[in-house]
Amino acid sequence: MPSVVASITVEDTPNDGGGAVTVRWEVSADELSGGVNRYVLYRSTSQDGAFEEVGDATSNATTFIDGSTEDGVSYYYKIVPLPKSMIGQPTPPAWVDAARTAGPVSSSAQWFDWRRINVLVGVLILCVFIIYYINQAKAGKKLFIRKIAGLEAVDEAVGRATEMGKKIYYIPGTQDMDNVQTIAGVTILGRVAELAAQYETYLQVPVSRSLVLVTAREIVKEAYSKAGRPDAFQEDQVHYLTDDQFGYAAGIDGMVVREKPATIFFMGAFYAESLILAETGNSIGAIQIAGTGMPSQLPFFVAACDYTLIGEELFAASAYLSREPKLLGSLKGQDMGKALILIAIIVGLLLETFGIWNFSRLFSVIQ
Amino acid sequence: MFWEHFAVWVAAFLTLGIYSFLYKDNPWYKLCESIFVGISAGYWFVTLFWDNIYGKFWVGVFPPTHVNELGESVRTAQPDYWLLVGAVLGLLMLLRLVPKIGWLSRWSLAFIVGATAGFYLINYFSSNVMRQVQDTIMPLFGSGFDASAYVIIGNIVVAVGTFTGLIYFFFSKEHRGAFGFSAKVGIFFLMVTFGASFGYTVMSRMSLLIGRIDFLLSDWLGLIR
Amino acid sequence: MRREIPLIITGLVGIVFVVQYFIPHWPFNRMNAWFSDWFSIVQACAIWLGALNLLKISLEKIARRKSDWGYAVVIIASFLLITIIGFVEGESFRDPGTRFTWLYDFVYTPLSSTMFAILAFFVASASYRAFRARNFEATLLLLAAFFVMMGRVPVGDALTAFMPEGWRLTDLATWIMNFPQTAGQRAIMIGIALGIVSTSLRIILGIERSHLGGD
Amino acid sequence: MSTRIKEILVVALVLVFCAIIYIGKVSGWMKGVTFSPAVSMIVIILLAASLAVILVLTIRGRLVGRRTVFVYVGIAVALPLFMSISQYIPISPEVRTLHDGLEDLQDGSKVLVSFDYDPPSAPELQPMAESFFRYCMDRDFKIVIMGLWPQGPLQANQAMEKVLEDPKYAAKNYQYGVDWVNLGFQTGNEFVIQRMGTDFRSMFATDYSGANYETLPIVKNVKNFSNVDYVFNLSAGYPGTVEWVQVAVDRYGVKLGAGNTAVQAPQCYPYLRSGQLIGILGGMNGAAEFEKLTGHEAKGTKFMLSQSFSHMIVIAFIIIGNVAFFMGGRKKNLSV
Repeated sequence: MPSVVASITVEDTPNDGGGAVTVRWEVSADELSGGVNRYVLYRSTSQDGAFEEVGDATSNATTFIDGSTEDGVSYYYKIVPLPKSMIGQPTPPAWVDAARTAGPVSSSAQWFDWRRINVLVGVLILCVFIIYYINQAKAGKKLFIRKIAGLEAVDEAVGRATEMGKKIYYIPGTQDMDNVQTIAGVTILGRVAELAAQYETYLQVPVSRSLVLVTAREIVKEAYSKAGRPDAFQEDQVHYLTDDQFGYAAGIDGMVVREKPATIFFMGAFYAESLILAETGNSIGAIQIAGTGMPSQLPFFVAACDYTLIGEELFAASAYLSREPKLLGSLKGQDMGKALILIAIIVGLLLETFGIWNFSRLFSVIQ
Repeated sequence: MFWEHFAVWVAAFLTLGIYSFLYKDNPWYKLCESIFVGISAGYWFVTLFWDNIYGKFWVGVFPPTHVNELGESVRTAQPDYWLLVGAVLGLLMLLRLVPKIGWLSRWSLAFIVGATAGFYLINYFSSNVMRQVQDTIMPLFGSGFDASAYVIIGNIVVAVGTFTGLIYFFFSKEHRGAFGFSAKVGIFFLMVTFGASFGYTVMSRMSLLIGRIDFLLSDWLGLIR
Repeated sequence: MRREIPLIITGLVGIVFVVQYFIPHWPFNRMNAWFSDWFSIVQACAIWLGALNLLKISLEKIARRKSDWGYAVVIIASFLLITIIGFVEGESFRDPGTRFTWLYDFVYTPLSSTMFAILAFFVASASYRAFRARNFEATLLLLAAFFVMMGRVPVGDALTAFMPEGWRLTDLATWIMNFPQTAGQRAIMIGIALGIVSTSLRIILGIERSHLGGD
Repeated sequence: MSTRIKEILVVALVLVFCAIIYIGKVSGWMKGVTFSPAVSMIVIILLAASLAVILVLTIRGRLVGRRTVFVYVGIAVALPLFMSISQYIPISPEVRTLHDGLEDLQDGSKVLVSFDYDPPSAPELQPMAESFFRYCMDRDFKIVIMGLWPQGPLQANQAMEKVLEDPKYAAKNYQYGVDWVNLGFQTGNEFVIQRMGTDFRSMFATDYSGANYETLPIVKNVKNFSNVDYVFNLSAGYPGTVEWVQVAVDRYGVKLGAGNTAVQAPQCYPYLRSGQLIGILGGMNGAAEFEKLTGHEAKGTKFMLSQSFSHMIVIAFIIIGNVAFFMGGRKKNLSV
């Protein structure tokens, strides 16, 4: 029998939703010599009642979270170190009796997770910046926004399709409405559809998710009526193919080579299908404008499309295209957030490099 | 026996049909494409029905019962009535099919978009902004000035790259002068990133092709031992 | 009414979902799980709309004898085939040996694997066409791709075997991946996160509302 | 003859040829082809020579189109599968870190393996899964399998079957339910991980075959992540390694190693540097390196030759493209 664990402490697991108790202990004296393979935890509702096994931990471990407690009930804990030879065999009751008891402890739920206070402060600062600049813009303050090449080209791309008398394709990604990139993608669709309606060019939107089908249809319809051509809108402009990533890619590839659209937009969340779509579009000589927040797919769009909105630019696109002051204000607020991050990085690097203060822990997100 | 041969031939026929697209669009590809669209749409249709509507909703609200040792029939789990909210949202969505009250589906959509916005706002802020900033801030020369030249140069590159890369994304300031120069350096870093990711991906994509060709040459034709 | 109520729902739900991150107490600790459950149910309901749309478009193609209408028949037939089999098989439709599994293994899998693998050809043609030393930026892209591609296969190491260990192509590729690549990824990731925060906030505040359509 | 008829003839000929080979395979008189090293060298030289011809043509101003590139890619992948040449595989630090992390575990530890991919990504990830299982068995680890992708657990079963074909591992006599278990698939993406943080059983009431969680000895004491010693994630996208890091590592502090498709891997490097991930196997190369470290060379190693060839072809065409670009006076935007 390995020597018993010298000290155990128990506490209600802090910052949680209840139902859990944290048990901490010091490793058994036999740990170093390799005489311990696992620690087995026992629990009881009375100090000298029947102790039941609630879980085990590997050697070297010094904490265990028992996530099966009932809030408000008092518990006592024991911990028994086991050598390798005892694994899989019943633990002798004497070993359990010999172990120290810790407790009582009861679990409870908390109303605020204090470990996340830094996230709260950060989010609040950023949101305050954004809201402040939105209000500034609303009040009529002029805001400068730099040129974004990919978005400057939208007009030209739609215009070219008109000249050539060919279609425009708009691909809003392959993810569903529970992805902000898709939401950004369909928002941009609204602006593009308005342009297409003005230019009287046929815009086709094949989608791969039913919720996107519903949303995109509403958006395109609204855009057509905003452009003053509600009669030109056809329901089947927006149509569903399949939820399947590659089935969708196969379908669009076929449509692209057969109908040869003059312009293709890719805006939203993409996975591996990005290059399949963009290369096929490229092979028929379409103007292609892409935008995604998928870091792993950006290189392919950069290689195969004429213009690519990189990451954050995708989320700025709807504001940029709409030129609505309120939306542009939010971009300015975002930039202030960025400026603050840059300052934090410089200050932090200086403080840490010269060993003055561990600045980065301010940004630590709880384990 | 027949089905085994038939199966591998079907698979090979479809594989070659898709590859024929590389030559040009053709009836064989069109056939495979149509089968693919139909089969995959049906696959997800069936899967979502059994996994989500049946497996998640129905079983969740009406847990199956089983007979225990005492001969009593007991539920395997507590019914979760919260799932009914999901069913209501789903039914609102289906109202699309009724033109007059189709607009009610917007409530359901509004719920999804709101939840997504809230969830992503906080999740991306904590895991991308906080975490990445935390990782960027570090002692450049190692804690205790003991890092090797390799690591020091690397650390400086990461710091400069992250910094200038972020400058590139500034929208409300013209990229001119020193600021413009930093943004330019930022683009250089983005380009290296794209090149490197692309190069890395080549490997992944080639592996997929190796897998397919291995299927054709060994599973189908048995040319490779 | 048609616009206001959805806007209020979006705003309220959005705020609740931000707040839940900080509150471990019930019911906030259940929010994420609920949403994922609810969303999956909505998704499964909504796919009926998509499927009906696919069938409708295909049927129209057949009815109007549009070009290639024969393939629309194939789409409908294969959709119905797998759907009917899937429903007949019941909840254990995915078990080994069912007809559904047969279709999955010998029709669906080869098609999707092949479509995925067609990328191998496209990465090659895209690199052939796009990786040209047009200007300094394009040259950086080209060089990074070149070194990483060489460094990820043993042959790259063999070519630089004369260099001391730690200075070979593999090491260069690793260095590029670990440092400059990480820096670029990080800038992109932080930027995306800020963009998402701003977009989400605009949605919650109701400034960005085009996804809800018109009146 | 019109092009159309020619094309149909070619397709028909190819199919007939394949049918003959297939009949040969089934009836047993066709035993497969292997190139001896000498033949392999000749093939390589011919390939290189034809590329040189293309280079000369390009310098003369005659550009090859994308179909030529396609043909070369196909050849570069297919031919090496017939060759019997071995190549030296160096070990990268991220694979070594992963291996070291595993070595640090005690014999008999409990590992959770999440299969988050489907058949299209199997070429890259299946070799990893197989060699990981082999390693686990060598060390007598208890293996708990799950999947966040519907087809993941099936891939796990296939890998297990494959490993158990080897008499060495069959002799280990791994018992289902005691030494390994497949908990199956659960919908819900990262929320599954989150709920597992408090209670595994709430997500996996039964295992893959329908047995109740409580009846499985291997998971008797497994309530949440504190009861597993190591988590290994094989991922081809979303949900995958990023979600495991964000939830399981960040919230519950698990030890996480990952096997990624090569395309996923770069996204995970930041996590590697920050210590949230203990090692990555990236793509086929990672699989081959892990096979080498664990001393059991299998498919990953075999496929690496094709991998090397295909990279060389892509690089050759990048060079040809650039030659064309510079010869064309740098101005002409050559579309191919």
